Amino acid sequence: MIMKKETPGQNPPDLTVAIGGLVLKNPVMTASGTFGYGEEYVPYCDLNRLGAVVVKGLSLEPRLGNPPPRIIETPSGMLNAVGLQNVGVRAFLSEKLPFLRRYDVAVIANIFGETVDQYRRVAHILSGAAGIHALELNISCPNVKKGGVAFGARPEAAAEVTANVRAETDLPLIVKLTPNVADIAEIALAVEEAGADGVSLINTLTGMSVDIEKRIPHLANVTGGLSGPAIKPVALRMVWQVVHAVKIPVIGIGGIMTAADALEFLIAGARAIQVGTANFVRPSATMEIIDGISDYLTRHGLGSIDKLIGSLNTNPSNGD
Amino acid sequence: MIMKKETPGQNPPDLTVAIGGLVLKNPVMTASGTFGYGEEYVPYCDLNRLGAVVVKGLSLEPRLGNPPPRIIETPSGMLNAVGLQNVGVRAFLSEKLPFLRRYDVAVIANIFGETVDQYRRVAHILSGAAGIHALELNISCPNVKKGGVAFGARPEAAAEVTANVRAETDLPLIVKLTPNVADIAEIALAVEEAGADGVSLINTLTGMSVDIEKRIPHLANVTGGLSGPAIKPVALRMVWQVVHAVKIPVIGIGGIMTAADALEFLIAGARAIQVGTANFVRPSATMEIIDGISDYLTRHGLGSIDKLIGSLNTNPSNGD
Amino acid sequence: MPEGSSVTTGEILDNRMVARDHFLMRVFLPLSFARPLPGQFVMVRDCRLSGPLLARPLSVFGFQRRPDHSVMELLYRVAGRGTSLFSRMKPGEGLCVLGPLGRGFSIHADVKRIVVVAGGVGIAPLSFLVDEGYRQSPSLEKRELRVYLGAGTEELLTCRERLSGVCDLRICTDDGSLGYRGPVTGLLGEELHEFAAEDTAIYACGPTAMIRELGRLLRNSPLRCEVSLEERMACGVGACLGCAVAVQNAAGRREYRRVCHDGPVFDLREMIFNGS
Amino acid sequence: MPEGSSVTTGEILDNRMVARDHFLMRVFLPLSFARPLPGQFVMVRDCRLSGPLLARPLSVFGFQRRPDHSVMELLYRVAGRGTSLFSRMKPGEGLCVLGPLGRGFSIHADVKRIVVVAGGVGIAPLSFLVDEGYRQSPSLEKRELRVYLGAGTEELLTCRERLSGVCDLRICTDDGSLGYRGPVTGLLGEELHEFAAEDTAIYACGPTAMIRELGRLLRNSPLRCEVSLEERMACGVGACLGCAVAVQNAAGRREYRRVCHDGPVFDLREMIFNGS
Ligand SMILES: Cc1cc2nc3c(=O)[nH]c(=O)nc-3n(C[C@H](O)[C@H](O)[C@H](O)COP(=O)(O)OP(=O)(O)OC[C@H]3O[C@@H](n4cnc5c(N)ncnc54)[C@H](O)[C@@H]3O)c2cc1C
Ligand SMILES: Cc1cc2nc3c(=O)[nH]c(=O)nc-3n(C[C@H](O)[C@H](O)[C@H](O)COP(=O)(O)OP(=O)(O)OC[C@H]3O[C@@H](n4cnc5c(N)ncnc54)[C@H](O)[C@@H]3O)c2cc1C
Ligand SMILES: Cc1cc2nc3c(=O)[nH]c(=O)nc-3n(C[C@H](O)[C@H](O)[C@H](O)COP(=O)(O)O)c2cc1C
Ligand SMILES: Cc1cc2nc3c(=O)[nH]c(=O)nc-3n(C[C@H](O)[C@H](O)[C@H](O)COP(=O)(O)O)c2cc1C
Ligand code: FES
Ligand code: FES
Repeated sequence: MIMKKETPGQNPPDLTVAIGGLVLKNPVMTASGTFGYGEEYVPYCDLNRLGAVVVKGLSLEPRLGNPPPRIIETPSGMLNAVGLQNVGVRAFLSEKLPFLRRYDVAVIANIFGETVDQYRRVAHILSGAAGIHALELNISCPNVKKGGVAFGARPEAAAEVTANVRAETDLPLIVKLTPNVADIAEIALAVEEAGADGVSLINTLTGMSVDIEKRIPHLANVTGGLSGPAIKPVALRMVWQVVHAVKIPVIGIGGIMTAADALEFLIAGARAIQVGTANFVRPSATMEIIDGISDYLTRHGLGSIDKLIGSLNTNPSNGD
Repeated sequence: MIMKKETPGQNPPDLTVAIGGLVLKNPVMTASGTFGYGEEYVPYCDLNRLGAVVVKGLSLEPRLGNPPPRIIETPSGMLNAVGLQNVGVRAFLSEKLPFLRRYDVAVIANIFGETVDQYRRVAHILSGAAGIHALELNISCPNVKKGGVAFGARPEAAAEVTANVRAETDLPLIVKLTPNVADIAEIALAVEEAGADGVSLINTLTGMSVDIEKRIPHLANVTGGLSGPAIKPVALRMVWQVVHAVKIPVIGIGGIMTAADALEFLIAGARAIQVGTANFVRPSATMEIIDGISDYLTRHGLGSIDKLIGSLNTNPSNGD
Repeated sequence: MPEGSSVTTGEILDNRMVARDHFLMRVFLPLSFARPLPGQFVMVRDCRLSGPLLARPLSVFGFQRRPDHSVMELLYRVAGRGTSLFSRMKPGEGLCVLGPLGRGFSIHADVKRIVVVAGGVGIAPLSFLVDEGYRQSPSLEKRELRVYLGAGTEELLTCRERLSGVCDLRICTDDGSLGYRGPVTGLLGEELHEFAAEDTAIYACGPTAMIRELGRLLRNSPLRCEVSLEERMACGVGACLGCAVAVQNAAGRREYRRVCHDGPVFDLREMIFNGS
Repeated sequence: MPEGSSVTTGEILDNRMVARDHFLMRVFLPLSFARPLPGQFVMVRDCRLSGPLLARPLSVFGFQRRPDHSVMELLYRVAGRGTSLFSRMKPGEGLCVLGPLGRGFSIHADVKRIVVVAGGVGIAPLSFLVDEGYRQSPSLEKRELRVYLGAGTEELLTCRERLSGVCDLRICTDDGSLGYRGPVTGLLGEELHEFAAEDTAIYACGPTAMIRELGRLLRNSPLRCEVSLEERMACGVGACLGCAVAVQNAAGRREYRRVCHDGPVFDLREMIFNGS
């Protein structure tokens, strides 16, 4: 538990972090698909205080999504099979982005395609729009039939889609990785070489749940993506592996509910973090996490978050 | 919740299942590494009632294991990095097996090597011993430097070790798979072709946890294996995938705490299940699970467990 | 998001069983908690975070404003882990309340006859509708209010006292232990000819099978009917797209709406039922 | 596994704060629960399974057999999620108890002088040792019993009443707010010359730093010393190998023992300390 210890007269610690050319006022973002297009959380959360808002995955055309039921709770987690329902990139620009632009917050567009060409075209459309600060390439969504995870599971395919989008845009480019692979560091390296400015991980682990009374899957889609505290240890391990494999910034995602969770990722080397499922449970989770990180730095006498990032000592000579 | 509804005069349902040539009185086994060598649980649990006991992983020579701390709790799960500490296969036969042989329970030896040759030699030693009913090849332990997961991550390596052990033994041969791969069905197919009589899955997911106050990993080994309810959705999904890929029996493992959890796996197509972390939480978990499965079958008018296994309807025409 | 929704810590005043498996919880709330409309709901969880991960949606069953606080009533049936945990919560304990959420029932000024169709705990939002929408407004006193209240058996019935006296209450039980023997939609079907489309509005909430049957009953009827739907929810505010329900849009095409944000109250005519 | 260990549902009789962050819980147990030996422990959890996944190890702090039941006392410090949940449990609630577990302290007949060294909540098993092993057996009445009891500050001290009168109690606080200013091992070090190996036995429990310092103090001393160790546990019964501690075996080689099964009480001389 983090106690607030006031040190009057002291400057608040510097929380600024940079991902490629994008400078964020703090390392706390909302994860794609868990924060709508921002509007939904305005009553509970001050968007101006966030490091960035990553919007729900956008595709070239609107998508209907999967039939219900789409979610089911699991121990310390949830499965979802929303199936990337979204209004499409053009409707996003005309109907959703204007609202977000009223706030002083970096907007990161999470994008998705069924083909390399679709990724490229979505990226092209977004690059021409004012008010988009970076792109996050979702090559890791497990809940759609075509594309998505197919690109994320093999280094060659991941590199190909990254390089194609890279050629299309000058925006900072983040590639979001799937954990459903044997060696995530290999994929991270491939997208780094293909021109990514950062990687974010993890997307959801593929899971399943069965209704034993009806003997049917709990999700109409049969399988879904597991998120929430349950996956945090896996996410943290992967972040740590990728931090040691690549030079570009790593954004940690997976089961972050509290400042303590966020600090685990930052200490392990993540430059920033994203909060997903926690928004559902406590709509003010991001606010508490920002405050908690700041308090921790103050309490430990660290003037800036740079001193914390990657400070994990994996070889303590005299631990107990 | 499963309610006990007594139907007087009715025969108890038939719980017998077969894995290769091995016939078990019910599908409930204890998972390797979570039940010691059986002795530890005698005060709490009637070994005679178990389908099988899978003993702690055995290697050719005794192994010291990893330095502490070796475990840490996580949301709905735990990480362990025991590092396959064990007395070695010969001491097992002389010091531990005689105790287990006093019970009417199938004993499955979980074995582990750093080289194919070590696997082969351990299998050879065990095949000559009376009182071993099957072998479970651990090609999936993430907590050791050499061997283990290296064999489990690639289909060719998995097939090689399986074929070599197959040539050495007539005992039913189960291969235990790691979930830390992109396509577990591919590995399952490879070991089926190499002569396995069954596959068991999943072993632990590799994870990590950080002590934010000391800024050191919670485990001396840095990473460890995640087990418990947190991983159940992933385990169930993988079991379902493998059931559809291979013809040999599949044994479901991962986060099974209650009869309801076990039933999810059986309905998804697992022929049997193993109970791991639950033993720590409720030493009588296996007993409650056996009773619960039996009650469920009675309540649903299913005379034998065969009617339940694989009965999942993934295409309900008219849900809820 | 609806006007004035917030995250509030309420305090349980009491929490008692009112019928088999059914509990009534009364929650003390600060005045900052906005007045809910009938049909709106709240996402609630134990403040200690010791229960399930996600909050659970419950309809507002009653709401009273006092000089310095408000009291919200929740009527819930123990269905699984979350609600069973609620049933064990004690007075004085903290309940985290997100809300009020969603779009409630439409209240029509021109309607003379209100017909309420409730299956099981589906009475919760409807009883609040009766309270707020019709009973408490004096100008509407002369409306006719008929309530079809159904349950599996007598022991599972709730709200009888609350409703009797203020409405024409017609009880249905599947086993005939009280009132009409059979589902509410059975009795409603027999009496449907009594209602005219011009002056009647039907409001319904209950199990999916009941809603589906209602859809069948009213398929060729001009009677207006609003239903409150249930679907599993994660966020409750429209962000996760988890609570999708299939509807027919104005253009006649199938699309998904969010029960939490576009509902939970929908026009019965928009609904597309499973298997069709 | 020790004789007579079982899984039992106890009922909390009371559970109150006895010092800052420290609670004393009294648990009603059936007679089937075996009498624990000093130094043994139990694995406990909230029966509702609403807390953390794993049970938490706590030493037996007191145990009284009554005609038709037993009462077990647990003294615990709120250290994290599990113990904080315990601190909120109320009388009447069920506590799942696995135990008694482990190997307790050895009680020597030839010993005249008992020296107890307790850091913080480490007093829990030692106070029970004083109770059971020495105070209650009349033949041992004439033994000298000296207790070094340490804590960070006066407010964190527990067991003063329980111990004063029955022993020569020497209190140490890090900040000097009561008794000796400094760690227990500081005062013990100053007084170590008073003890002779033939007739003295030392028993210790406390934070790792204290145990390590004790190891240093007694490195060249012939005094016998038993320490009760703590390590994170999953099973508590010797099955998971999670609670390993490094010891030097008879052949002088490093190996791992299980705190839960081979301990929690070990001979100080066997220990290998981290970093060495
Ligand atoms: C807008 C809305 C208003 C509601 N109002 C009330 C109310 O006033 N009183 C009341 O008793 N219940 C109400 N419900 C239903 C209630 O939310 C569920 O019964 C509850 O979430 C079940 O949680 P659980 O953890 O107890 O059960 P679980 O263990 O999660 O599930 C038990 C069973 O309930 C089903 N279920 C789970 N979540 C929901 C859900 N959100 N909606 C419907 N079924 C679900 C599951 O599929 C399963 O069959 C409402 C639901 C919605 C969406
Ligand atoms: C044999 C034995 C007897 C014990 N007897 C007592 C007792 O009588 N009274 C008492 O207050 N405590 C006792 N402990 C320590 C107690 O078990 C831990 O404080 C408790 O498990 C912490 O759980 P938590 O969920 O509150 O904290 P967590 O959130 O799990 O951890 C909080 C802190 O405590 C440390 N910790 C966690 N588990 C243990 C553990 N098993 N041992 C030591 N440190 C741990 C963690 O590393 C962390 O720094 C005993 C431990 C053992 C092994
Ligand atoms: C309901 C839901 C919808 C999601 N939609 C998307 C999406 O559109 N694009 C994407 O890249 N990730 C999506 N995700 C994944 C999250 O952004 C995040 O990677 C994952 O949930 C793990 O983080 P968490 O444990 O904090 O939730 C979604 C997750 C959830 C729960
Ligand atoms: C402490 C511990 C030790 C384990 N040791 C072994 C082992 O020696 N060999 C093996 O194949 N699996 C081992 N496992 C993995 C389990 O057998 C099982 O596959 C895994 O824990 C998932 O099941 P669960 O969630 O029910 O625990 C171990 C697991 C734990 C928790
Ligand atoms: S519950 Fe999240 S959109 Fe409705
Ligand atoms: S806690 Fe499992 S062996 Fe000690």
